[in-house]
Amino acid sequence: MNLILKKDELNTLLTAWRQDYEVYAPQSLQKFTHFLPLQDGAEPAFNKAHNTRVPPKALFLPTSEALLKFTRFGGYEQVPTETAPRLIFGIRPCDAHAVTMLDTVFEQERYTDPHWQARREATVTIGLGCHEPCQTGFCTTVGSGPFNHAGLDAILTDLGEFYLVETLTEQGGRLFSQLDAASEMQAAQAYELQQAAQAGMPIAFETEGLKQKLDQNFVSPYWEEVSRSCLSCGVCTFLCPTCFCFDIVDETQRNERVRNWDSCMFRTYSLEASGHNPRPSRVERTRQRLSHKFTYWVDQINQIGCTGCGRCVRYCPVGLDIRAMLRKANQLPSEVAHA
Amino acid sequence: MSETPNLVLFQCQWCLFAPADQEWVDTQLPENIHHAKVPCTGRINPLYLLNAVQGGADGVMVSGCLPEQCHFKTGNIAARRQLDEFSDYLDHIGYEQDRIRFLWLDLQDRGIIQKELAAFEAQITALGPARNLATRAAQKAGGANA
Amino acid sequence: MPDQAHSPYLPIPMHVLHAYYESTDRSLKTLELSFDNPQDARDFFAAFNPGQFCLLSVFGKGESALGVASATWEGDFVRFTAQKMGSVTTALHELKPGDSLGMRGPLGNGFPLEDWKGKDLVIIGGGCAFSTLYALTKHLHHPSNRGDYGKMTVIYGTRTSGLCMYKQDIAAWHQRDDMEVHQAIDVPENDWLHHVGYVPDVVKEVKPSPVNSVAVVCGPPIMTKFTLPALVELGFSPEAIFTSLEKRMKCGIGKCGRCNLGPNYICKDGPVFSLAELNSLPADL
Amino acid sequence: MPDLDALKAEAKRVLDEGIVEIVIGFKAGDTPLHPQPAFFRSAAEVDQLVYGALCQNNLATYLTRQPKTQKIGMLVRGCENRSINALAFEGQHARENLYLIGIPCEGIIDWRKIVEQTGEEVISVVEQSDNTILVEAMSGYYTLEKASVLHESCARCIHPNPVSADVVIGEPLPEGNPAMAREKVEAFAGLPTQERTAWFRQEAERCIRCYACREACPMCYCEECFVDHITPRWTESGTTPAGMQGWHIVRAFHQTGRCTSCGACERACPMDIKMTYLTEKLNDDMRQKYGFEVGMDPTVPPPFSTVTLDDKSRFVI
Repeated sequence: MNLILKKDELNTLLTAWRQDYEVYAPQSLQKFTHFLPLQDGAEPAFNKAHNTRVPPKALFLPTSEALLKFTRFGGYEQVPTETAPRLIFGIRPCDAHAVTMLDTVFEQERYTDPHWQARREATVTIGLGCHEPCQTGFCTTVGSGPFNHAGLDAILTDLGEFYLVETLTEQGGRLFSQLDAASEMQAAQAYELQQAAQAGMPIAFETEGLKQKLDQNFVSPYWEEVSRSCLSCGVCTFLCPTCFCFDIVDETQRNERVRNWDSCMFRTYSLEASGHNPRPSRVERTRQRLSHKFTYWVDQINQIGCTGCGRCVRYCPVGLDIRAMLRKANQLPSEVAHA
Repeated sequence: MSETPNLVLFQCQWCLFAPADQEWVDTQLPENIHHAKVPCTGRINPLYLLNAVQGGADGVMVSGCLPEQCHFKTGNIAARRQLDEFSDYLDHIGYEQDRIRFLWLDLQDRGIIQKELAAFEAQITALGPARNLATRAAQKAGGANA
Repeated sequence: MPDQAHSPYLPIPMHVLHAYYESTDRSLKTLELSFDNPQDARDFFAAFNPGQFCLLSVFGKGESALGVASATWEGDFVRFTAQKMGSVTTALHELKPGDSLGMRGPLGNGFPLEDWKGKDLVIIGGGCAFSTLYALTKHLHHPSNRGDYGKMTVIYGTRTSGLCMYKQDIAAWHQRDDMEVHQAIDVPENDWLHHVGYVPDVVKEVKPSPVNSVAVVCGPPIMTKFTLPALVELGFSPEAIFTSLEKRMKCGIGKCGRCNLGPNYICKDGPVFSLAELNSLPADL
Repeated sequence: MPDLDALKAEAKRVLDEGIVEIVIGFKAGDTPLHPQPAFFRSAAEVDQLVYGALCQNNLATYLTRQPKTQKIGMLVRGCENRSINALAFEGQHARENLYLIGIPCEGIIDWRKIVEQTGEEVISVVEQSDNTILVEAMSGYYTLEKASVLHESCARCIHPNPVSADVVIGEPLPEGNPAMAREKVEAFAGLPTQERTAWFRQEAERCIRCYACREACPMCYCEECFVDHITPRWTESGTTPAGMQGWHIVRAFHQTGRCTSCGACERACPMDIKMTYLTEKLNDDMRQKYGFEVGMDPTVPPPFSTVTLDDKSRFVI
């Protein structure tokens, strides 16, 4: 369903939504944009950067959250998850796509994460397509795209004076039920813009056969080469919309068992009590990070575990570029699969 | 706010020579003073102080031995150097330096610890509660978790 | 709205029934835990399969993954043997009967007992990793299970005789006529009647027959590393060799990410893997 | 700017003559704003060497990541040289196993200040001889004054020249004035207490605890950091106010008498958190109280590793 939303009507709509939802939208705070609850009179900030600095996965998996609270005499109680209805406005397609991938981790038949699930079920997402390509992004290379629909209830295309709204789910349709339908010409205009944006994203590396190459070169000087200048900090993983690792810690000072984001790039991540560490240096850790995204995810859900948002490229303190690493991986020797 | 400030006393186990003083500290310390005995003031990691400050201590007093009377030779003057800088540094970000006091007790002085604590408490009461860096709710009987 | 009461992160309330040292050097302690709520016990034993593990939590210290060392028929308790290693296991060692603690589990998949029916079993263990094999052996000893399986051979090696766990039971096993037990220690000791030598060498010495049999290996990485090829040499096929792996774990349910071995999570898809499966996975241990 | 050919020639020479096994420098990055630290093992590889004001990392941080007895050549600016002296004093690498190729440093550009003006999409950056930089971005061409985009630490740098390099390529630059560094500390200290706390909280509580500051810092080489310590757990490990503030307070305090004011922590931070206002305060105190400057004299121990009876301390009997 294609609808037209005039830009000067956006604020009215956002205000109306705030009756029923807590509306999260990118807003400038201090130095860059974050997804924050919209307050009276505030407007979403879309112009500054394409993406918020911290990926919106943080709205579903907070950097820290309490799982249990210890009570006196050795007891404990669960900390309930906030489940007030939320609406995320202006999420970019790469980030929304990433959330659907994380669903496959947190919502499984055998074990479902109640905290994630509660937040997911309480949330509606309205995306904003990227009509200007972003330089560090490579969404089209990894099977996402500037107007990808995955994980969205509706998606907006910026057509200057107005947005063209495509509603993708029933819930999305309800939110925009007041709007007029778009004319065929407007729809065609949007389609053209979407195609142009898609075409404007260059292919950053070859994904065909990449998994086999990484699998077959699990032991290879390649890993030392690409990880040599890595500092093994957590920037790439913490800012990654598809990274989900967490650590569970008993916080004695607060009497809580909390989970915090964790990163496979940290030494303590896989360090065992005996002192043995399966991934003792940044070589193994880099291998884990890349292999997880480009081979293990493929094994698990048949999708590359990266949506090409480009945050890791932009903010790496030593300028390591995952695209360049994978272009190098494209050069690795590979045997033709027998099967 | 409560009228009595939360105080934390880090005490070198050697600095109270008079058994009566040590006993008073061990058993009769007012409830608003949280007491932590350390083997030497040199053993005090600034993290102890930070824990006290974050836990809601309105003032922190450290009592150690006189220079050249340290059981471990130089623990007390090393501690002075480090804690002096740490209190300056905390002052920089909002925990007034008057809230941290380093005290050298003469082994010969009897009863001085009570007087010093009373004076310190008066000083902290005048300053009012420390809210700037207290990020954990103050637990009863002092917030230090050292 | 999901039922938040059934969070998989929520431990089952347990208390210590018995706690006793297992080894003479006091590095190994066995805890027998019983359930605070009878319903939890019913749920646990309905789901339990030997080879699975649980996360024991000591509040304020954290959680530690330990293999279950008891069989369902033994009674309404769960047995664990913990080696004093990190801060959680140290805290576990300090527990006394009556103390409460938390347990999450059973986790993982356990041994594929259904597939093994009708086969001979070669059970090879080393050190404290023998605990899950002890659970397996106990499970198989029950009259209703014993008939489903063929010959049982147990090979159990420890560094010294003092480190040998479950001494009384193992002594009794030697008397049983439905199983063969080989014990080994690394260095010779006076009065030791059994094998002396490392487990892989003992396996080569015992020469279990690979015909219609499966081998289960649990032990320290170095032992496993040399025992697996020894078994292959004896003619066991990679599909008939099983081992149990471990890595640092936090969530135990395939969410927190750290225990992955290639695309598999040891906690969720393991900890039991066949050698054939391991051969297809990256060597990331 | 030092002569790039001379730098390359020297790097090639030390590799060819076997004086060192490896030279740590920079190579062109995959993105225009980020030249990458690079490890050259042979003279042929040195052809990739680049050097410019966008080289933002403190290379000394790799020193503790290399084998302890390796003979290492390194491009060093003033701050890196001082970091290395401090590391050598702490026994992290023997100074005689190092060959330092010194570069008088005109300051490092903060790429964030560029993108503030040009937008995120930068295509190329060219440093020009008249102390300006030419930036080509999606949004157009920009000519920026280099001084306007220098990183704050560099704008206040006191010792831009390497102090103990084996060879210095380029003309020495005038030394800075300690008063410049002091200015900022005093400006901050002059604010009312509430405002200082508010600023500190605003900065610290943006933290996501990725520890990029720790890893980028040459002096943070502990095998186990205090935040990773389990028993006892020193600080809260999550992104709670206590945890975030505790990390920033103690991380900086652990650098007392060790920080060389290079600002690598700040440049590494993905959340643009200001940190040098803390370390500058500590550095300034060390200068004022003990006349100590890190790494200037490799034989002088830092204040916290010595004791004297007659400290000028607030804490007296």
